[in-house]
Amino acid sequence: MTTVPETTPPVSERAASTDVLLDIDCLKMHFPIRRGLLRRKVGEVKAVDGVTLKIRRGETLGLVGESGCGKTTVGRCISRLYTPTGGRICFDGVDITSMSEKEFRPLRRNISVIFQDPYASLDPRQSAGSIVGEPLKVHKLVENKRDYNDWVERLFVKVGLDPNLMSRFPHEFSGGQRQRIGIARALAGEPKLIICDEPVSALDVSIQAQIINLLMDLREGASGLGYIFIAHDLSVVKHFSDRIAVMYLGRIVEITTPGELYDNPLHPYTRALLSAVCVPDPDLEATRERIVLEGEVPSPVNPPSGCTFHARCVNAIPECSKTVPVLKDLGNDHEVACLRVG
Amino acid sequence: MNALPTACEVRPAVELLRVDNLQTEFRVEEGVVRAVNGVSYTVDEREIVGIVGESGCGKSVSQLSVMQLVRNPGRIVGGEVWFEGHNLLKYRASSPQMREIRGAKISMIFQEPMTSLNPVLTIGRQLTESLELHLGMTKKEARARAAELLDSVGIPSAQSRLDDYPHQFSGGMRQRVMIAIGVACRPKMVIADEPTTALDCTTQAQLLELMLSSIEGCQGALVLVTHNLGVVARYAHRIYIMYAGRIVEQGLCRDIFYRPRHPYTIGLLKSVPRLDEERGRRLVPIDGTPPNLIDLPPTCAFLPRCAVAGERCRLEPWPELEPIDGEGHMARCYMMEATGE
Amino acid sequence: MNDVSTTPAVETIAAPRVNEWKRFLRVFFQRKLVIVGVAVILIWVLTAIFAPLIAPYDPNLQNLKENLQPPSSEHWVGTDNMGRDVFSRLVYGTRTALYVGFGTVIVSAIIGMILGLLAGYLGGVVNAIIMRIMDALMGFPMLILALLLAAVLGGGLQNVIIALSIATIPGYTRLMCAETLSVRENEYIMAQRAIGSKSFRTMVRHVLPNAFQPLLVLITTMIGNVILAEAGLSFIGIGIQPPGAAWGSMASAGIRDLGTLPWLCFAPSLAIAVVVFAFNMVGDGLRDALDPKLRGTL
Amino acid sequence: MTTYIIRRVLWGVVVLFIVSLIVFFSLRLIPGDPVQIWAGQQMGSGGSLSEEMLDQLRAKHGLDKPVPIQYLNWVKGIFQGDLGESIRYKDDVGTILKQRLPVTLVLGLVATVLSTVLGIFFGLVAAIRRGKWIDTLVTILSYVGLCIPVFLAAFILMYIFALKLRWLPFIGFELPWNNFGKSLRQGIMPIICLAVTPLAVTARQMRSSVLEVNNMDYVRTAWSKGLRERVVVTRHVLKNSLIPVITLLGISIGIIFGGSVIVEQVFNIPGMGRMLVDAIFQRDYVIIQGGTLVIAFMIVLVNLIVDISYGWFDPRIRYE
Repeated sequence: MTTVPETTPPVSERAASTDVLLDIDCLKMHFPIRRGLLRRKVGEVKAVDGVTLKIRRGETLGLVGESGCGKTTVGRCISRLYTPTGGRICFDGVDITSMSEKEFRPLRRNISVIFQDPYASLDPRQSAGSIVGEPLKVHKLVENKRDYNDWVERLFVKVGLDPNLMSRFPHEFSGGQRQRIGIARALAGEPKLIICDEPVSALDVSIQAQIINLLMDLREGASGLGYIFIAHDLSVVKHFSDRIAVMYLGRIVEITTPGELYDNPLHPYTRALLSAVCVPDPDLEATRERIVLEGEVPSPVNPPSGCTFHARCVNAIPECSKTVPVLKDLGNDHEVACLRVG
Repeated sequence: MNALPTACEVRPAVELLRVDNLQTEFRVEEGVVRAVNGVSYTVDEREIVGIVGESGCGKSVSQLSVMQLVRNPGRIVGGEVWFEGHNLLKYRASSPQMREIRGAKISMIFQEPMTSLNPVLTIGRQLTESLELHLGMTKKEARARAAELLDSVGIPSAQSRLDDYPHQFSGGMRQRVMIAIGVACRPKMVIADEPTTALDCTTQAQLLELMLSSIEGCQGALVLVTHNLGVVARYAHRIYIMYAGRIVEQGLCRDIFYRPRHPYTIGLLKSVPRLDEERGRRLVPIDGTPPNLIDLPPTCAFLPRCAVAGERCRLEPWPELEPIDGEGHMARCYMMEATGE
Repeated sequence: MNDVSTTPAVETIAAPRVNEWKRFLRVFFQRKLVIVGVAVILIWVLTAIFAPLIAPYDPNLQNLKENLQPPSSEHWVGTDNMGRDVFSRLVYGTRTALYVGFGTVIVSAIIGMILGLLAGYLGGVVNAIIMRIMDALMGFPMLILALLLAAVLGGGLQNVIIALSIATIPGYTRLMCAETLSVRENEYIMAQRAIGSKSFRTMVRHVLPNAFQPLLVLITTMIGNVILAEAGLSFIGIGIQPPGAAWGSMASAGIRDLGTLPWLCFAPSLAIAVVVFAFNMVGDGLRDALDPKLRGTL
Repeated sequence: MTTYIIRRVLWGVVVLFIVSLIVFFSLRLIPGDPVQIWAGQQMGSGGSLSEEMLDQLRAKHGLDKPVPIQYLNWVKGIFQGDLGESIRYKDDVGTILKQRLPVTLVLGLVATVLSTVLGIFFGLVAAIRRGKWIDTLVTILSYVGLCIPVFLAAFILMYIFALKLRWLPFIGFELPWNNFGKSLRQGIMPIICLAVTPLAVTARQMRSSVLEVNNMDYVRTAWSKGLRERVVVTRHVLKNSLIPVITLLGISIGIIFGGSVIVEQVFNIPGMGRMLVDAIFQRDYVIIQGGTLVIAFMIVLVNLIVDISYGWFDPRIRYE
């Protein structure tokens, strides 16, 4: 029986350096809405509306929020599956915001993506080995068949899959194993950043832990590997991330460390989100504060003026509907965008 | 903050539903899937019962079997469902007796708010049809009542929204409509099959509270089917844990969470990250994958994934539910001495 | 309970190896009529190949003295108004049907598939142009479009194949376009982009194979439809020109003697019906066996 | 919804425009011009025509002008209700169509209604009684309907009802407003022949569509309310399963028009189908042109109506 470190070492020890890997400044992604006879643009879905973020090398940033808050869109902008309509994304010192697909292609091996649905994200007509090896072929990382096979085999072992299963097809694997294949594919190009878009939410409870542990092991094994962990499940994000950014309607409302977030949530939305998560502990549940938000998330087509949360906020003052709050650094690695705080 | 009964509160029990040795199977190409394999449980009046398990463990099928709504190729092949002195399985699925119970005495709220409402009928029509059927209301009365119901589940300008179609509602709003339909005839019992799984965190919280207060309002019992341990910890009085078509552990809420005895229950509790714990605890996953339910061996279905399995587990068939300490606390395991730390 | 290693345990347990081919065959042959269909198609193809060995007479040999004979041991289905042996003509008719059926489907399926793939994957203007032209072609009933084209091109085997090909392209294009659009929605296509795979590679290696199966089903049933349409053209007299043996024209030639010598009409018509039936059966069997909805269910 | 309808109508116009291009220009691909062909036919029958007369004829029909101008003139004529003049019959195509079209339309319309209504009914019954004898029967009959050539159906009917039993007249068709009884007796066989295939197609689609809808979550919701089967089927299943079936209407019309070519030939009915075939044999371009355009117009029109009627069936489109 091997001894296991009870807790993951903090970022500073794990990361190769603490310099900034990804620098996002005021990122905007507005999708046009076309209607009418001539499909004229009648409005915009402001999926991401001014997100500013920095991710250090080797750091894991959790991006949490409810559906439609823009967290997936942020991920897709970073991996340039979408071309942002505003702002700037710098990856490793290079501005990638408006690179053409051709220019960006060589950089793709540095930023890979793990998708949510382990069923839809693997080509059903490709063998597991060929799915995992695809990036090697695309980026011409290997010279001959043998190197290729060795590399793919190593990847299989790395994610806990038997290399003998390389010739099998996705439908022959269980959900958890499929997600491992997806992870192996994401690792193939030896990326510096992996964007995990809800990597465990489609899996069974008992399988989720396997995948989370695997992702944590990979982070410890490769120095400098960073994650953007997008999820709606706050407990998973809190467990996994070095810092957590809470998103609401296209903007980040609070960004801090997991401990601070739980002990000292400052934004009213973060508080509501925390209270909505149930803890498997009946006695604790009986005493926890339950904040039930009024109404629904407004449409990102016509977001409310000022602070987009003001209409549902118990602390709102008239000022909140006029001024857009910006993220304020309160020290202790804690930033929050609320007029009533700080 | 809330006037709801806290979980685990002790209340006098008047039995409402008793399910005895229920068996449902699906005959498919590859063989027979015993989706529900001898499940027994009870629900008391005004009680909140949680049924917890992973996908494919038979928790939904068992509930559909109670309502006799299992689809082809599924068939209920054995067991009894006692409700108000009648064994419901004696009635044919489409019999008048069964129809009088469905929607009126026992109603069901389904998982998928996006697909559970008929896209070509107005919300009003879908709400009024059970009112007209079970409560004998006229069209006009039913419409007035439907508007009240919509209002009570928190849908603004309810009267005018009666004529809207489901696609004009958001997911959360549709689930509110489903709740309104569920409690329309003031049923004795509501079965909620993963009612909030498809929804967002804060919407989930909104809807669970709403559902509970609505059911409280009509003095009904609730069977809450879910995979989320946190939800049952917050709301359920009693909990049944299901695995591979059987109940593996049952008991009061606190017994399940503080004194779990089945290795599966223990595994589940250890494998989920918790909001209140220190960051970075290494999760202890349950190894392997849930079993394929076709032609299961007679031994314990959890055996291949079990960390404490002993010789007896490999040789003898799946054990019966054994009572343990605590009121009604039972588990289906030979190794309970090992799990009883 | 704490035996957790720092490196993840190698998971050797995979689902039992599913033999796709076996599964396919099992579902495919589930319906007994599919076996009949396959048998009919086999017999039909063999007859076409070995027609000279099977037919007792030259199909075009006229013998006006022995015209309009009832079936006998010499002439199994009798003789027609020119005194030709009907059985031999039926046997040679398999060749016409085979050429037209397969020829048309190969030409139109390939063109339709390429157009559909382009329209679906490239979208925008390309899609609009291609699909509008297809809509226009679909504005004609298949037989009428074939009729129009046959009028332009003239009769004869080759022209019939060209006419029917053009008339049937829109079906393939529409299906392929719809399939491409739905395959494109899958995350694995987005995953290809995320990896850095080029559009063309993604289209050929990932979209096409995944969109191909429904096309295969359509191709099978289309063979039947095309044979029916050719029979219609030949029946009217615009398709295969005499003296070529085509079931459709044989049927129409016998119409004057329907009351007295009904087999002259019924035999070739039934031959068409049986072959078309076989393709419909096989097409349905294929659809069931390839249906992704039925795959991997419990 | 208005935008939706306008867009559909515009697409319909675009499609018709492309149709007219296809019809017009494909016919110009034939070597020789119509006048020459007509002259050739006259020659064959003993007549002789001077080159000047032919030129006069060409000028009269506008064939002396460049092809694109001819097309424009043709289209201009169509908008004025003038489809051109047949060189052969020296008659206005519009006048010929006025005689021929009603015949085909009457037969086709009855066949369409018959096949759609019966197809929906049989498909629904088969699906509700899945696996029972009625389902098997409907399934087998729809296979038969799919694979028999139209002329085989005609032969069978003629052989039994006209030749052996002598219940129905062998050939011909009179319009119902001229002689209803005769029209009815004459119409039975052609209508059945036309309806067989679309009936089979509709029944099959309806069956599979009902089976699919039956598996929808909202049907389970309906059952869970305690509704009786009749209500579940009529209120919750029927309308939803009709959505894919009405799409078939356009296809059914196509099959029926195609079938009419053969049926009119077999039963010697003076309709559009016969007219087209005759025109093709006589290489009468103007008639082929006008006839196919009219048929295409009707199919586009039916598809347009189908598209618009989606709005009634499916509120998701109504509120687009």
